[in-house]
Amino acid sequence: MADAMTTSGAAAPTQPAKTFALPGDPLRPPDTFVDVRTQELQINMGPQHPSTHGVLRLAIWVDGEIVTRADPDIGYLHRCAEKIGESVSCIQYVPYTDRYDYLAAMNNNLGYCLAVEKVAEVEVPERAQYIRTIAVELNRIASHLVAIGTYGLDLGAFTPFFYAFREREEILRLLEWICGARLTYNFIRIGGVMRDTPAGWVEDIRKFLDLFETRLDEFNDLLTHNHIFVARTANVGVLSIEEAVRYGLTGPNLRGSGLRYDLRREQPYLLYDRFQFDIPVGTGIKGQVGDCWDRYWVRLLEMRESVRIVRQALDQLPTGGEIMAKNVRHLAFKSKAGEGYLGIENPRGELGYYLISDGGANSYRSRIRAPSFCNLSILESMLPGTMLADAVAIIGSIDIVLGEVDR
Amino acid sequence: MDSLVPFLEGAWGWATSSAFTFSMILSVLGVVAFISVWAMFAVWLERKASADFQVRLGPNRVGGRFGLLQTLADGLKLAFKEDLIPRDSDKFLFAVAPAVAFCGAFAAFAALPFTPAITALDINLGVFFIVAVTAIGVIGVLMAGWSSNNKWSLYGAMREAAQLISYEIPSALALMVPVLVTGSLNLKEIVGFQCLPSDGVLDKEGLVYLSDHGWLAFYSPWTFVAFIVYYIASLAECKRAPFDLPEAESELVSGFHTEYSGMRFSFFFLEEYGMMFVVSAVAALVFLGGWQPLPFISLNMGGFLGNLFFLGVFLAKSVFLLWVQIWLRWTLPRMRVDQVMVMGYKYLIPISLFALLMMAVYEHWGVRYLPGLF
Amino acid sequence: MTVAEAFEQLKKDGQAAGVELFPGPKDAALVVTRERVKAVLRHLRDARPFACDLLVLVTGTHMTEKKDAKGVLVREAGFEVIWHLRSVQHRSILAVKCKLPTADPTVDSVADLWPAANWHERETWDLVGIRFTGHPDLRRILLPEGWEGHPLRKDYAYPKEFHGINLEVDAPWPTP
Amino acid sequence: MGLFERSLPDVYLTRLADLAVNWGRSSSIWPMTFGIACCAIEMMAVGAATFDMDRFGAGAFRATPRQADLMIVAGTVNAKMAHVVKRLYDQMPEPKYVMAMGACTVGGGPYWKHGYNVVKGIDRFVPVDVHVPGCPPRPEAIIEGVRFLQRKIMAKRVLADGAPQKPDFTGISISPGTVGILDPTIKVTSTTAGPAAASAAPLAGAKA
Repeated sequence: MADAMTTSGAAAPTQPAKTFALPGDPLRPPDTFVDVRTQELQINMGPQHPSTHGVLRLAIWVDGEIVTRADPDIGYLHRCAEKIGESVSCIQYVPYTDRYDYLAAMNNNLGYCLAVEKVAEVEVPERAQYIRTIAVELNRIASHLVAIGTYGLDLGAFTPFFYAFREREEILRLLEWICGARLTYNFIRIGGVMRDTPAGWVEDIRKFLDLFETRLDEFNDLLTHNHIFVARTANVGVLSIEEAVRYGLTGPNLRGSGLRYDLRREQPYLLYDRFQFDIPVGTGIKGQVGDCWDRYWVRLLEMRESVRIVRQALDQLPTGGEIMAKNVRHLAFKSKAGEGYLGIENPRGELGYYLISDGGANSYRSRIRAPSFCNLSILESMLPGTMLADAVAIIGSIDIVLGEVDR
Repeated sequence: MDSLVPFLEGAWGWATSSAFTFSMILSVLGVVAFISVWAMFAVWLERKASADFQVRLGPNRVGGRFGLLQTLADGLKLAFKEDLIPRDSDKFLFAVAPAVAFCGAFAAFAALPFTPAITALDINLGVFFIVAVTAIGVIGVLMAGWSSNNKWSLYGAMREAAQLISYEIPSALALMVPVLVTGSLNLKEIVGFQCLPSDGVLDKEGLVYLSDHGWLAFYSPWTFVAFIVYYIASLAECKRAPFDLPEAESELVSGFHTEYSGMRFSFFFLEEYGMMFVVSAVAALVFLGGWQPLPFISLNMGGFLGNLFFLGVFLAKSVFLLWVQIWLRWTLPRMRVDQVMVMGYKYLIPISLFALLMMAVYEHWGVRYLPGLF
Repeated sequence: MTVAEAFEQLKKDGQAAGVELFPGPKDAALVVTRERVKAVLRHLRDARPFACDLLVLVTGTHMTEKKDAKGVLVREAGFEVIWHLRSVQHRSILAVKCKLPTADPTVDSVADLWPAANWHERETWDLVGIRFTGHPDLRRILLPEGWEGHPLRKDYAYPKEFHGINLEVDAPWPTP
Repeated sequence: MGLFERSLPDVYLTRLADLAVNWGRSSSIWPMTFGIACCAIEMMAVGAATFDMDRFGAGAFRATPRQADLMIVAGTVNAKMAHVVKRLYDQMPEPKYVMAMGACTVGGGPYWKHGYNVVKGIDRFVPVDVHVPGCPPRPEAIIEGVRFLQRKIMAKRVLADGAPQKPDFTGISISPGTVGILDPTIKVTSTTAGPAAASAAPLAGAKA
């Protein structure tokens, strides 16, 4: 709502109407003191606003350009995820997980499948695990590319967005090649993956990775070290580790504050314990540790680490072998009773699924721990005191996906 | 216009008053036609250039391979779009604001000399007139932002007002440096100063001669500083990135013209591109030798063909400066409002003041580059 | 630290009153009574051996009564709230569970212990209808104000329309 | 057009004027920057480097509804969002067009049955000009949808009154048979849109 809610919206005056009288005003008694008071303005940002990354609505109270209070209003994309999780069988539910964090659909598939495999006790073949790793890490790169590109857009730099999408299209081509979809893959299935690698796929990934590493430097030239970009992001939205942990932030937002915490390292799932990779953290190169620039920088570095992981996975990919576990079809009818929580490292943080199964085909309760939901909750405490333009920079640096916030 | 009136009087025997009226109408029509064609071209250039920066193709379906008619289609569509005035707006101000905003850019065209012969209005206070009249645009923007009854619009308008007032000072101060050197506020005379022959013979016979002063941008280090300051300040004046805060899309939706649609919106469009031309043209005239193609070598041409050539050179320089504006827009992120103010008040104004002061000192000593060298 | 170790540690700290160990078919958890849950959670956050500083998830579940083929009760009716806590320092995850009666699904809010709980509790109230006492601002978060019912209850009936918007599954196709 | 809208006699001159106006409108469809869900990412992709909707003059995304011509409803609309979408539609000036992008906006998509909160098709509260199915539709599908819309606009009457014209969809369908589903009387003559056919398309379509 660009304008409707602001033009006619309820701008409840938070202070009494201003009184304004000059000392020489003949209409006023001479002892009336001059009382010039400003009034807080309530403005409405979203759900249709270019920089709210979807349909986030923020009610913002501003004093001039300074934000004094912010109240995020979510739910404009609530799609009944958890109810559907109870209403369809777990095999049917996999495509729905694509649509929550649609920028990292592979990761969502993986999180759900791992959780179901944990509850239903399914062993996944090794080759499938490698293919999963490759797909997930490629998807992580694609997701971070969108995050960086749209972050540039938020700050008024249009061109990096197009460069980011150019690289992303290459990744989408690779993922489409293996599963036939550009955005909602439904590729990682319970017990394995949908299909084996097509001929030439592995070689094309290698070619792409070589090209991509050189092109990552373009972002450094265009955005990272740009003076205006640094001025807009460094020392803006500084987040300490304690604050981040208290608000339950995970992923690049937490690592941007300087805490080396990555579930791929803390609680290795898939085969992450077989790969060498670093966990980049914010170090405050341009400003303080934990500012917007650090969060951006962590994402940029993570893409390089993902490239490393994909390379190693491609090297170790066993030739031949099963890609699907035996006997998973029965999950469409009955499962083992039990409950379990499993968290994985999504590009946005800890994506967790908590499933309760009573032995039927549908899970009795399927709860999603959406990283964006938790990350977004910090806005309320971060925005007050910043400027309006900084608010946009902070929202962009938190990198939310509304599909996941609202589910 | 000034050359047209005696021509009509002499050749066709018109009365002075009717000749004056006729030539005035002709000038206005000429400026309107030019500004429309120019805006169409500039928008097309912007779309194609941005596409080029962004590894895209840009418009290539509408009007041939290069999408040349794209802007015409846009204009046609905007003209036939519903004219929407919000219910709660101040209807009179809302309707008038685009015209007022357009006035500033439009009036500035009157004083621009395109070639030695093509000038709508050759006034002695050309520089002063342009600086003064381009500032009118902000009133229109303020009216638009206020009358829309939309908070985003109001924000955009207030930012524009603050920004324009702050950047008017350095841009005017920067223009004072060449005025100090040439001793004239007349744009034609400023260009004439830049192609003044080195041997002092004013009525040249040959086609090519060396000029003494050359383009003012290279006249002295301080004029060069003034040129850079003027160009940066002019970016802010015509709301181009990185100073596009009044319409900052990712912050203020569309800034002051959030509520505007159709034809009224296209007036703001015209104003922006008209302003872009005006500032580029002023920079080209004052600092880059106007219609003279080379810095220190001047051409002595007249007649129809000579004027056509000079017009081409002048437009080419303006288009180049415009292209630089487009280039900057699609490369740089947007600045924050306090950073814009800091840049204006803490850097540009002191620098331009210092340049003016040093230029005065240099002129007093009669040196151009460094004391003792020239 | 596994849940069993945590239970032992709680005993050692003298905080084990009202705490039981739920061995679970898959994930073990500490089951705490409604009265003690906030104190236990506070202890888990503050005590050095636990240091559960990251609240991962608050889950509310509506449980309906279920009997197996022989008529033995396998699931009691009621509500369940599960807190998943991570310790960044110890790299561990703990689950704390609390059972609530159907008639009065109310439990103490932990939004003052972890600000992260604020939105989780609002969501649980919104979708499951569990009331958190002491929450600073307990209102709907995902569904619009004025929505009726809590969708994740097992007896929830899908609405036919909301504020003039038709939400029926089989509505007639609109004709222009 | 207000005053003269579809009120003048249907003669050559008014038809010519209609052609000019329709050409302007169809060649410059400015979409609104308005993404809701997954489809929004594909909508961004269609504006980005590889697909570049700006080629058709439809790439100038406007952030405010006042300056937009086309509302691409890209993503699931739920009960909370429906009022916002309706309001945005009302804020756009005439002539305005709506593209229902993706299965969710066409008919509820995967949330049709258990999505207690999801509106099963935006037809229920705004008029839709083009439905683009897919979950999400590929960028090519969006481009095809825009070109369908262009043809629909070309067939509209602006000044002249008279019976509505039948849109000419020849030559724009990427997949053969797509057109036939909409209108079985139309035969698909060319199934691929080459560059030559595409550049001549807007004017060719007006002859019908």
